[in-house]
Amino acid sequence: MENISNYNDGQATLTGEEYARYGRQMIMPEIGLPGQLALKNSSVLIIGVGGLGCPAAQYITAAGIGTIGLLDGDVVDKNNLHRQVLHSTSKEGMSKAESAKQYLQDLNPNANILTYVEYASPQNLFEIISAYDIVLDCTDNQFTRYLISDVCVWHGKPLISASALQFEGQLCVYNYRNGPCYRCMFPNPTPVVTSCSKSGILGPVVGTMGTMQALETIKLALHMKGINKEPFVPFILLFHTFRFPQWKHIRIRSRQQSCAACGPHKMLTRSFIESSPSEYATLCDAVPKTEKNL
Amino acid sequence: MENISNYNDGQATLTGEEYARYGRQMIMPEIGLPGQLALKNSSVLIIGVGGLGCPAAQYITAAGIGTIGLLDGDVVDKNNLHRQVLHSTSKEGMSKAESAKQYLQDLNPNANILTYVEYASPQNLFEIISAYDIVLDCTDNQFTRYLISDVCVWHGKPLISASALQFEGQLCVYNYRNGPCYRCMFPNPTPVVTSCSKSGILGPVVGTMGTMQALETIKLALHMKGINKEPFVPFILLFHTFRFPQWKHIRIRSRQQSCAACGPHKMLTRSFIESSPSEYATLCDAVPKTEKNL
Amino acid sequence: MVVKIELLGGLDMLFKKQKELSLELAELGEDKTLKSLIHFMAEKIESPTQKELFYLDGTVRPGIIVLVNDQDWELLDKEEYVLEDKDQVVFVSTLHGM
Amino acid sequence: MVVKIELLGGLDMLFKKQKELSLELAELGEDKTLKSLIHFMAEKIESPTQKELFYLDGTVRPGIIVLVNDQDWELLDKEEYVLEDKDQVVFVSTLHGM
Ligand SMILES: [Zn+2]
Ligand SMILES: [Zn+2]
Repeated sequence: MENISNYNDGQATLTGEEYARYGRQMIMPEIGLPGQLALKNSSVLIIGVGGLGCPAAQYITAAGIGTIGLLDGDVVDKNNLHRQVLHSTSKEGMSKAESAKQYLQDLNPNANILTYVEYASPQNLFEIISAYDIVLDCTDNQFTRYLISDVCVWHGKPLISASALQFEGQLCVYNYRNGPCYRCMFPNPTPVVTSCSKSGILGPVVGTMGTMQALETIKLALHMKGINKEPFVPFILLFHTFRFPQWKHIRIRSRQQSCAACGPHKMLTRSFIESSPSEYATLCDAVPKTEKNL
Repeated sequence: MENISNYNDGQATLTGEEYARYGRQMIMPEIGLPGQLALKNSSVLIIGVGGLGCPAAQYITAAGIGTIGLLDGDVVDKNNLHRQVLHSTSKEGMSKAESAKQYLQDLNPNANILTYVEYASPQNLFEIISAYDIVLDCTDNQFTRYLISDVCVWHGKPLISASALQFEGQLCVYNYRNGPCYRCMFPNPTPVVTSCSKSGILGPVVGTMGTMQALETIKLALHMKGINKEPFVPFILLFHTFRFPQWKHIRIRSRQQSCAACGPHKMLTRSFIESSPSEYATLCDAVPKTEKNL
Repeated sequence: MVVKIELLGGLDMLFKKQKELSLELAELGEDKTLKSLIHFMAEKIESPTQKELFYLDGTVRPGIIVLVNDQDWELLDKEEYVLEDKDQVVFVSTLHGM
Repeated sequence: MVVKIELLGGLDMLFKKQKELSLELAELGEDKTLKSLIHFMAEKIESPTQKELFYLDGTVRPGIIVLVNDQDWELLDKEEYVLEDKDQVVFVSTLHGM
């Protein structure tokens, strides 16, 4: 684990190289110089550098987010390259976080990229997340999804979460303003579904969801710094390759009073999560056997 | 220009490496071995390796499309990297088609990748397109959009077209089955719009549209080879970052009897297009000054 | 009086791969609430182990959200919402990934 | 009797950056066709050069498509379609890219 630099302490200018590089997005009045500085002064943690994290990291880095954390304990496997398109065959066996950093640093040398070659756990996540403005859940299992959400609630960090399976995808912004956390939407873990476990995934489906996460990250970074002043309305996006219409954009509930994580009677404290592994796990389904990221 | 190999002449098997690499998509009954072979035996031409062509090429190559053509006369420019995420800072000045091939060949060494370091023109496009099953329009100007559509109509090739500007995107499948061609939708060129010319573009917007082009390419390759037997219904997808709902999925007209390109009285013959540059240009607006791809 | 029902997130697997259903509201009997619809849907699933993947303790199982006319049912009256003609109901299971 | 109008593809620039409008159908007078709506919309644009970017030869200019309730107007009666209460009309200009 590296220490995060103080890169995002509020830089007030861009270099000439940055003006040229980001010119095509700065020209839009919705972004402009204030928007580009907002992006530069934002830090984003991407948890999982697989099918969702690859495109999310590409577009976030390219757009000029100043500091980007990549957390993944897994290694590049060419049998995942049909969807993890930022890695490559020659990097087989390399840490996915390091493989991604190599690629991203050449895509945009201005980005400050930190890697965490480990899996998200109750022991490491509180410290790591504390250093970032926005968190992206690009993982693939229920336990980690609950954990990330609970830690984000504890630190008051917004969470942009996506998931994809077979021909479908979902995207939701959690824990921002009046919006719900993951437990507000799904108070209880899902019983284990055995019927469709070996389900597969199509690359561009998860790619689209990851790219949309990058877009929501940019929108959120602008919103958090007051560049976009529209009220935030909680939503979930649902996608299905073979349905008509392919996309549904749904208004969802706001923060729930009854929520165990973010409600007024919150019971999921940091000390409980960190020091009661088996009790906490029952609130997040079973501990995952292999924490392979999508 | 290279000659296309006879790679896509109907291979009936996959190697062990291919079974492992594509396992996560082949496990889905909608694809399976017949679907994967359909992808392997398909050839796709990507015109423009910019903001749309980069993600489209990534996901098409990763998914196992057998033969991929990359056509672009432009070179890598780091001021475009905020959206052209497959290129990189160290490749400044390299042909975009060659830069992309380098990347894609390491992403999937099984792919047969051909490059055309030139711009699409009435003189070169008939020959190039004739060798491919599916064409992707990833360009950025009206003249080239009409030209690509007209040549696709002449050869009877389906065209997956996307575009993006500022915070918006559009995607349409043209010239497939009963569906319209570009001129059925837009019979006459648009008068030059001067007011909002310096408009800019956000990276993940064009990235999402390009990734969706890859998804439609896979769907179309499966459909053309009879793997997916659902009837094709002509549609256009409209996207806007800041609207609610973000996506509209619209049923559109079928092929138009009145169309100058694909109707029964078609007047846009190959010889006219190839040998009457100024007359043809008036049917496609002005000849673009710089044919820079998005 | 017809309601359109759509199944997302793999829930079609529990209903013989039907992705969309049309339902005459009269089929629900007197009680036209979402609670009644959920019960009606659950009855269509023959296998008890499959049924548990949709229906638990008198409502949808955890992990399923219910949408009516592109709104989360939490913004309406949840189980007590009374269905109207042409309502579109979506049952969607959360995806964790693969 | 209200119609909702949405402007996409940059057309909001011609209407003082309004992205959505609500219109009382009565404002159109006797003629409630799309043709009449297009004329009504064109009258809102003061600058003649701007107007030409929306309105040409009595209808929308080339490059603009008209959608009614998520359908291409070619599937309806185009200009002759008679608007109904709660119709959603979208004017969208084709994007070529940048
Ligand atoms: Zn909560
Ligand atoms: Zn046509």
